[in-house]
Amino acid sequence: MELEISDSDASVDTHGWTVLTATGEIDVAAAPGLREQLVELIEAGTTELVVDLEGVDFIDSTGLGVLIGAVRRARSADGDLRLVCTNSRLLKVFDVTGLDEVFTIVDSVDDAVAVAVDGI
Amino acid sequence: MELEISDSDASVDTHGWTVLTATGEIDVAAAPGLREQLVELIEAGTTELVVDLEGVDFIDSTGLGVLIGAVRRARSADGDLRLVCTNSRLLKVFDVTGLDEVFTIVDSVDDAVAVAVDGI
Amino acid sequence: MAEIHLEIPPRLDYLAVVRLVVASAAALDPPLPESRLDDLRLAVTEACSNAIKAHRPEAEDEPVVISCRLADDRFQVDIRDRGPGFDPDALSALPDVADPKRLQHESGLGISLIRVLTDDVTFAAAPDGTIVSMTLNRPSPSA
Amino acid sequence: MAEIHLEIPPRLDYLAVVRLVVASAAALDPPLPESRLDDLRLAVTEACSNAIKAHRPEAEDEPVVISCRLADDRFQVDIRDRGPGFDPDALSALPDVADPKRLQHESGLGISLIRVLTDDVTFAAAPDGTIVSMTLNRPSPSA
Ligand SMILES: Nc1ncnc2c1ncn2[C@@H]1O[C@H](COP(=O)(O)OP(=O)(O)O)[C@@H](O)[C@H]1O
Ligand SMILES: Nc1ncnc2c1ncn2[C@@H]1O[C@H](COP(=O)(O)OP(=O)(O)O)[C@@H](O)[C@H]1O
Repeated sequence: MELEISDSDASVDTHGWTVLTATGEIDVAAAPGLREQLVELIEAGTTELVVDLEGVDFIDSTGLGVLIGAVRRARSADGDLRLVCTNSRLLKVFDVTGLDEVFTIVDSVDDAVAVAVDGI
Repeated sequence: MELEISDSDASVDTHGWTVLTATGEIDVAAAPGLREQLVELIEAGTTELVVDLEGVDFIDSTGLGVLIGAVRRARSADGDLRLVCTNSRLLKVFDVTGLDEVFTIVDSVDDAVAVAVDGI
Repeated sequence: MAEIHLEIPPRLDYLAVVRLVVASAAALDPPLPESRLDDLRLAVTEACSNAIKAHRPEAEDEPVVISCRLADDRFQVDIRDRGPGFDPDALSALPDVADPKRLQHESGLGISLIRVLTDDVTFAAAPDGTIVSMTLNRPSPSA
Repeated sequence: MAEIHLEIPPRLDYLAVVRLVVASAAALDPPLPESRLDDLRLAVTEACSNAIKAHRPEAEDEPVVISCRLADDRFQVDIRDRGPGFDPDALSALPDVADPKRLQHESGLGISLIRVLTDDVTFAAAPDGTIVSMTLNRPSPSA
């Protein structure tokens, strides 16, 4: 798994949201790296987060657990963590675990940052 | 491995040469299919043949053997079989087996058909 | 009936190898459909990561064993560890997804995923560990 | 030292699985460089296709066994068949590439490829078959 954090000078206007783009496989071996990055961002006050999963082709329960923990942390700091995902492989996993009702899952980064935290 | 034969109406002018485009892995499991296709073409009188290997990422000794047999058949029918290959992975295999001196290996289909059989 | 056996050290960095082996075995003729290969990859990852975590530290020189059995009508994979064993029916359920407490739980999804993604699963206690057997049915050739 | 064992039915359609397993094992930390992974994929394919072809038909229920040993300084893979055995030093050489007769030979490249592509290879007669052991050195960490 590779991770990249959007930079504030980026050409795409993310309305102040920080976009973390993950690519590859988020499995139990890769999950600690993702957890560490997310915890670090949220502890530093970055609580409006988008995780772009468009380049991810596999996620396991440990990866899901990392996202659950990060949503909890972001929300309890009055922020949110939203997922960008259109890959049917991953959507199926969110669906069968019921996590599609826990996460805010949208089709694009634009959609993710369009609505203010209170507005959802 | 997938095989595709150029069709005479194709947009690229192949000066009467027939181009067989292989993709995937030419290993001992796939080689019989390639052999059959090449033997069939040559027996039907198609003896000016280009095998485009640009989409091939693996070839084993059985695949090499099929190409050797087809070159022999094409040449003894006064034709030739030329290979298009720029992939360093495959070029290394031609090199270590010395087969780069047996085959005519060129960079593009254009190069393969540029020189008449006698001209080489 | 063809069989493939894979033995790996009980280490999580081998999971990607296991996924590759099992999915490419299941893609052999007659192949499982692509979406079932995805189910298989995830179910095997979950079972195998549980197996690796359960494996006794003293048994670290003994492998986790993955056995695939390819039959015409189904694909079966067994994962065997040297762990303490467990009772899969005694696991406590996670809070409902509508319950805010759901967010307190970052683990505990593996076994339920395995149950949903496979057509059959059994958990057998072996004398020195657990064997998790998962079956995915192959589509019948007439379909 | 970590080991991975793979057992496959003696059938050529399993070669792609073998390549995947061996290359992904060798790509684990510390990984072989990409070009050596290519060498390994081809050498293993050659040895394994020889093993499958040599395997006695009566032994078709017994597997071809591929064992990888991952050490810090080298990657070793053994391929074991249940065949009649052979003398690798008694194989006749192919005609020179400049000799038109070279084109008469569509086979016989496997063993010489294995010798060129690996850093070491041994062919050992087992009581009921052959074990081909191939070693590729890993780059030293200081390099
Ligand atoms: N192979 C196994 N051997 C021993 N215990 C296991 C095994 N598989 C699962 N378990 C137990 O069942 C629990 C639930 O597993 P699972 O649903 O996969 O969730 P998680 O692994 O995230 O806890 C594990 O925490 C573990 O205690
Ligand atoms: N594992 C093996 N068991 C028995 N015989 C073998 C084995 N490997 C190779 N051989 C013999 O050595 C010969 C040369 O092998 P090789 O160089 O790979 O070329 P090819 O397989 O194309 O004939 C084979 O034809 C076979 O007779």
